[in-house]
Amino acid sequence: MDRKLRVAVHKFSSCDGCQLAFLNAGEELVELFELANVVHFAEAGIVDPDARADLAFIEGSISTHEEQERIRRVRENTRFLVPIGACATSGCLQALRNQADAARWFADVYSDPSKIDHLDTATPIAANVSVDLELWGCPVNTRQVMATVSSLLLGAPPREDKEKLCMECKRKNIVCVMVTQGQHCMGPVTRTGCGVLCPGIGRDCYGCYGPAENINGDAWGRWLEQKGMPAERIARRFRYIHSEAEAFREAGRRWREKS
Amino acid sequence: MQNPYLPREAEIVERIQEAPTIFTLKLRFTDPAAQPGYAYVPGQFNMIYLYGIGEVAISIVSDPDETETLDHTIRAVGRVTRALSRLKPGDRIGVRGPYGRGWPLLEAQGKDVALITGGLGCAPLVSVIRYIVARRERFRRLLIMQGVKRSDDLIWHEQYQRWRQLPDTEVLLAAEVAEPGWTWHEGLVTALFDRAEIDPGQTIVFLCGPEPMMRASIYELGQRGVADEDIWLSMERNMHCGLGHCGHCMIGAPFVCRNGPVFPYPELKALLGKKGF
Amino acid sequence: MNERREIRIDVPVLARVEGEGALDLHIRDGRIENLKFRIGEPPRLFEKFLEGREAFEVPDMVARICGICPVAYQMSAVQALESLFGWRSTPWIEAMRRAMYCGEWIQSHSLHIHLLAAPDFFGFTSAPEMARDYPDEVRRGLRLQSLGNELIRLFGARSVHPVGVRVGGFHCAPPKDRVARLVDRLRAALPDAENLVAWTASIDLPKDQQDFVSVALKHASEYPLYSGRIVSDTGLDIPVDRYEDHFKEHQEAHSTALYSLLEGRPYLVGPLARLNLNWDRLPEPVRSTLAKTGIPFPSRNVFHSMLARAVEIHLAVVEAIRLLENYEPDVPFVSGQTRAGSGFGCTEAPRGLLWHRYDVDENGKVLKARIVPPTSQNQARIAEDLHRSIEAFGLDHSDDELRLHGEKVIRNYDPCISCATHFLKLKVIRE
Amino acid sequence: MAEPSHYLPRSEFPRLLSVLASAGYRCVGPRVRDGAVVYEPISGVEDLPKGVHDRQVPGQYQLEQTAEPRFFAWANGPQALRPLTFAGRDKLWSAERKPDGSIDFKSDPPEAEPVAVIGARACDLAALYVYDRHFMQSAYPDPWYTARRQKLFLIAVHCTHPSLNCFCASTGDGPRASYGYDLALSELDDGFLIEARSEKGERILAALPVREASAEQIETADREIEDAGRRQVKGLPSRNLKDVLFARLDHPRWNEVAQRCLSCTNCTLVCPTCFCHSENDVASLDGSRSEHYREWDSCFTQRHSYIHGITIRPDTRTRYRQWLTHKVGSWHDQFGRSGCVGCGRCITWCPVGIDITEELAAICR
Ligand SMILES: Cc1cc2nc3c(=O)[nH]c(=O)nc-3n(C[C@H](O)[C@H](O)[C@H](O)COP(=O)(O)OP(=O)(O)OC[C@H]3O[C@@H](n4cnc5c(N)ncnc54)[C@H](O)[C@@H]3O)c2cc1C
Ligand code: SF4
Ligand code: SF4
Ligand code: SF4
Repeated sequence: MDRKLRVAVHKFSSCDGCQLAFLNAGEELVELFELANVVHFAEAGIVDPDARADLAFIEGSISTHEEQERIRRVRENTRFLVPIGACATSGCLQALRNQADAARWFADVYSDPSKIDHLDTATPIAANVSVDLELWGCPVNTRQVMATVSSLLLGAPPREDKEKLCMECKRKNIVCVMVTQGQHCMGPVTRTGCGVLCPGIGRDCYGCYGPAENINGDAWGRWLEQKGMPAERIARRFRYIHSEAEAFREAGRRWREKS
Repeated sequence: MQNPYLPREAEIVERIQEAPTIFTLKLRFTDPAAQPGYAYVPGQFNMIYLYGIGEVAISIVSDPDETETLDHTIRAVGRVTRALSRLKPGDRIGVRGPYGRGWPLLEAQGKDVALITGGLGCAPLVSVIRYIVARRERFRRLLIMQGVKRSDDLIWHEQYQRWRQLPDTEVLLAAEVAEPGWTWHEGLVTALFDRAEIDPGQTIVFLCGPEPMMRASIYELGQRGVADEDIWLSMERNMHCGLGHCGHCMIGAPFVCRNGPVFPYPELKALLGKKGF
Repeated sequence: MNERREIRIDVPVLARVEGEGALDLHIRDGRIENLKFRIGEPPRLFEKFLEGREAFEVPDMVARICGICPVAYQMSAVQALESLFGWRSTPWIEAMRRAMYCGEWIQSHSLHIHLLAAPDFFGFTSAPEMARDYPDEVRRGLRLQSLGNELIRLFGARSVHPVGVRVGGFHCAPPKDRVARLVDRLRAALPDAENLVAWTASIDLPKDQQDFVSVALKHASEYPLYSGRIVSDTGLDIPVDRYEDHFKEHQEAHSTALYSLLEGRPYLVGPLARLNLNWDRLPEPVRSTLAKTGIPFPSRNVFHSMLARAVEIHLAVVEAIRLLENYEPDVPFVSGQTRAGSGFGCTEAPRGLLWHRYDVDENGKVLKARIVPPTSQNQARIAEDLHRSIEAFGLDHSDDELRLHGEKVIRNYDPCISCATHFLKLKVIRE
Repeated sequence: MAEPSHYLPRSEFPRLLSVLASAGYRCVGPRVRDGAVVYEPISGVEDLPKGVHDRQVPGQYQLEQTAEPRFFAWANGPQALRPLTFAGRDKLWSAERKPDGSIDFKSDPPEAEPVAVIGARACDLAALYVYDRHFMQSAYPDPWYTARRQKLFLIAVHCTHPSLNCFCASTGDGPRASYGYDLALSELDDGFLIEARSEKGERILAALPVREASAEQIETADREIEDAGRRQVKGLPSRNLKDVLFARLDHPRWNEVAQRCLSCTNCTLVCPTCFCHSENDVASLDGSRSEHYREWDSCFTQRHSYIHGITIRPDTRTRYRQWLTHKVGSWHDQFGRSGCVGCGRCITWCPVGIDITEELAAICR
């Protein structure tokens, strides 16, 4: 490689948790700074928001006019743009306002909402600019971000995994919490990637990695409904961390209508 | 026990750009002892490993009697193949194989051979053409039919021109969308059947290309009296191990990697074209 | 003095604070005419979308307020909800909560000291840059940070938005062998923690004595973390459910963020406030390690916040060892009926007091949530400090020097701006 | 049916474990973890699920503790021999790239230790027969499978407590284990009938304080096993279903089951004969090293049938149909038998309780 990879980490509306995939990486963080030229990463002390980058990780959703403008500039300056985390891929919890009466919510919290720079929606990066790859997860983990960097350094985008959490659950010989305990585990509708943290400690997955490919939210809900779960609570399972990811939004909408 | 999953290191000796997205890599094993013993027939494939990224199945297109290099013509379509396309001579990759069943070239000797392809540069058949041309006397008539979507897509132009000059050889090309200057047929490859001379009892047919095109061709061939047993086709399915273990490439019972990729039509007849297989 | 100088320093993105804030400084004729510390974090309306949720959903939701201190949010929330429902947790659960919380303190404080604050005092722009000249110090920081993360993971499976906490306790009790391994690691980290205290005490900090009010929890016997009464060095001493009687939030004319005042005055929460009010609760050997530095507490120098963080890392390591060394798994949670009413929870987040209130209806659903994070509470204090210390620093310094000093002051508070869950009015400044 | 057999009193059962241990085996056996019977290392008989029963219905699995003395009074758990031979994830090899660009490939051969499995069921052994053919009797024997497999010492326990989801009697694979084991046990209240079937088995048996079983004991044991077969409520048609299934690829039931199926892969990953796996590379951050793994895959994923630009099985209907037409259809061509050994796992561990026997009955009716 004749020139170091130029990497940027940008933040939009978020909790900062995904940036910790870097800041908690320990030795790997130091290694990353040696391998790559980190051109913007405010939380790590490097500020140059308009720097050109080969690879930019984007944390956060777009929820203000300023952010709308800024993400466009970042896109123009970036070759390979990778939204990371729930905020950037589906809007995360703050996108719950998209399906609510956002104006009222703002009015409840702010005495004069018109003076705040805000949009009525919090949208994922891909709804605003084109993206090259998405890393799902709330939050993404170090393995995901570092695998992206290493794969791109080797010349190819990383393999994208949209399979269900159950697969990894089974590979790890974790005993199914849905079948043995009747928990409302979202594993069968959730994308793999976290390492099966929740069933791994005996609790239900709540879908923080977003929808897997080809999910059947109706059948999953019908099973729980037969076991006594109210439709409204089923709807809330989908209207949670990834309420605005299309498959969850639609499943949530249908269960809400039923309730 | 030998690890059948373990690739062997090979060096890229030469890289030829065949078309905007198609390129040929000429490979040589870095272990000089590995090269001579490496025997294969056209139609067999290797698993090509790009360091750190992954493996893909790629047919071997060199002539089996040519032991200097091992050639693979690759279309850059996705993650691995695009990255492979950026390699340069001197770069190293991993190779394991050869796997599967190749074209029945022994059976084809003394017969008319019809090679029908569709889609962008069907490398496995081009290598068969070269194989036959190099041993022209062993085969009877040679019929080459190739269809492409747009005439611009056609690669190996000059070679088709050269081949059509050969004795007892017929070349028919078709493009669904013809650009100005296209002198061949405009339309589907299957329309070429009306112009081709096929002697049903004497002909063995090799098919390669998109499955709908292969099915349409089989229908036309049937109409012209070609027996199912004389039709061979090359299949593609998702492939990981190449050894008949991983289960991705099954079409019903047959594994494409083990029982194919070249199949006599009767083996697939029941499921060919059935959505989901 | 009659030199006319007009400068405008605009720091659009503050480096090395979690989240994003901005500082506008307007100086005219050698005086600060206008100083604005803006929180640029767009509103996320957490308190609104907690409405209508059931208690079991709350811990996983509030974690998302802040990726740096999710445990704190979960702990204040479960405390509030359990007190409302009248669920009595067991000593085991309380001890494990404290242990998990220690993990967050270690993690968050190490992150702040090494990746965010220390580079300031050594003239580097970032920790990786500092690592070239101070590899041992930075590595020690990374080791401690990873130890803190591991302690959170022990209970929560991951350190950011951990999944192990539930209303009533934990989803599962960690296996004994894992705890034993971690205790070994904690013990091995004691020298790191002690050296860190000595090291932060040796850093040449600005000597800036100020008058400010410290507010923190105080517990009968322990250094406060998960429980206690709210006290101040001005004599306040109240249970957590009386918070709203004394602390009022209001909107400053020129600021975007909510200001919280105690009886009308700005106040400080966080490590320095905690240590100022609780140094007498430090256990051995933390107390003697601190004594060896020769720096007396309570301290009026806000820059001693960094030392306070180091002391609290040491404390958290010592505490975690104490809580886990004779570990036996136990029933991990209690449960019961939900009921309507209001519940209050207050714990010490790494950045200071984190106060929650939930109003729940008879179906167990949240009617209203109020979350007052430490960063909101420190707003007024930061603005006050900035004004004072930048003037004290000397306005004749170059723009860059002023900017750096301002950033240093703000960073010293470790403002976690993502935490700022609610703001009042926004005043747009146009020139 | 009765064969000459030996009797090991319950009080002497711990001897079996100690004899195995001194013969160099690590013991793996059933134990309760997280609400299920799983096969994991055991250090003594106190780890065994004494008095535990399992209640299995479609989509549900529950354990029940009784005061009974028996260790094997349950049907099965989510996995049995599969992870012990074909593991969820295996590193196949690693590659190092040298500064000059050359690649050094290194095989990571499996280090299998001798393992004695106590409590293998007839269905598990039947499934192992399929795996042996697939992974071992291949033109390219799989070193990981082979190494682990050859180190296995298998102690079957004839099944006396089938679950409501079991149907091995109809597939002809149980409840009595009839091949593929070294030792077989019949559990009685006061002890075990024990029988060896291999030389390895004979050697272990010879070291045990057994006495000759009485005709009465043998008769009780046989009766319990036969009863177990009779008590099974589910079944598969015993004929080869290949032709029927492939003739009904457009049966409306495929659509109907696709409405209920989550395409979650659980059925295929608990099935003891499913063998699909994928291969992936994991490179270090600086790219100097890369590791090549294989891990369980399933025909219920999109990637399973993806070829550039086309997904052969884009929807649940075609995926579910692939699983059944393969499992009890084209399997016959590949392995000379059906891929279903009647263990009922895919019914129990399907999170929405889809029942293969019902689906097949509806389609093949
Ligand atoms: C027997 C056989 C012979 C082949 N011969 C050639 C050849 O000579 N030249 C050539 O250009 N291509 C050939 N292919 C196709 C080639 O394998 C795919 O184009 C290649 O796998 C795509 O990989 P990718 O990562 O670039 O694409 P992506 O679209 O990124 O695919 C991702 C993954 O899906 C799988 N996959 C995708 N497409 C195919 C496919 N068509 N077949 C099998 N698996 C696939 C692979 O696992 C691949 O790594 C052959 C395929 C088979 C099965
Ligand atoms: S516990 Fe959840 S993720 Fe695991 S197999 Fe069951 S449903 Fe799937
Ligand atoms: S199991 Fe589900 S909710 Fe839990 S961490 Fe993984 S994806 Fe998130
Ligand atoms: S049949 Fe059941 S276990 Fe199998 S994929 Fe469908 S829902 Fe999952």
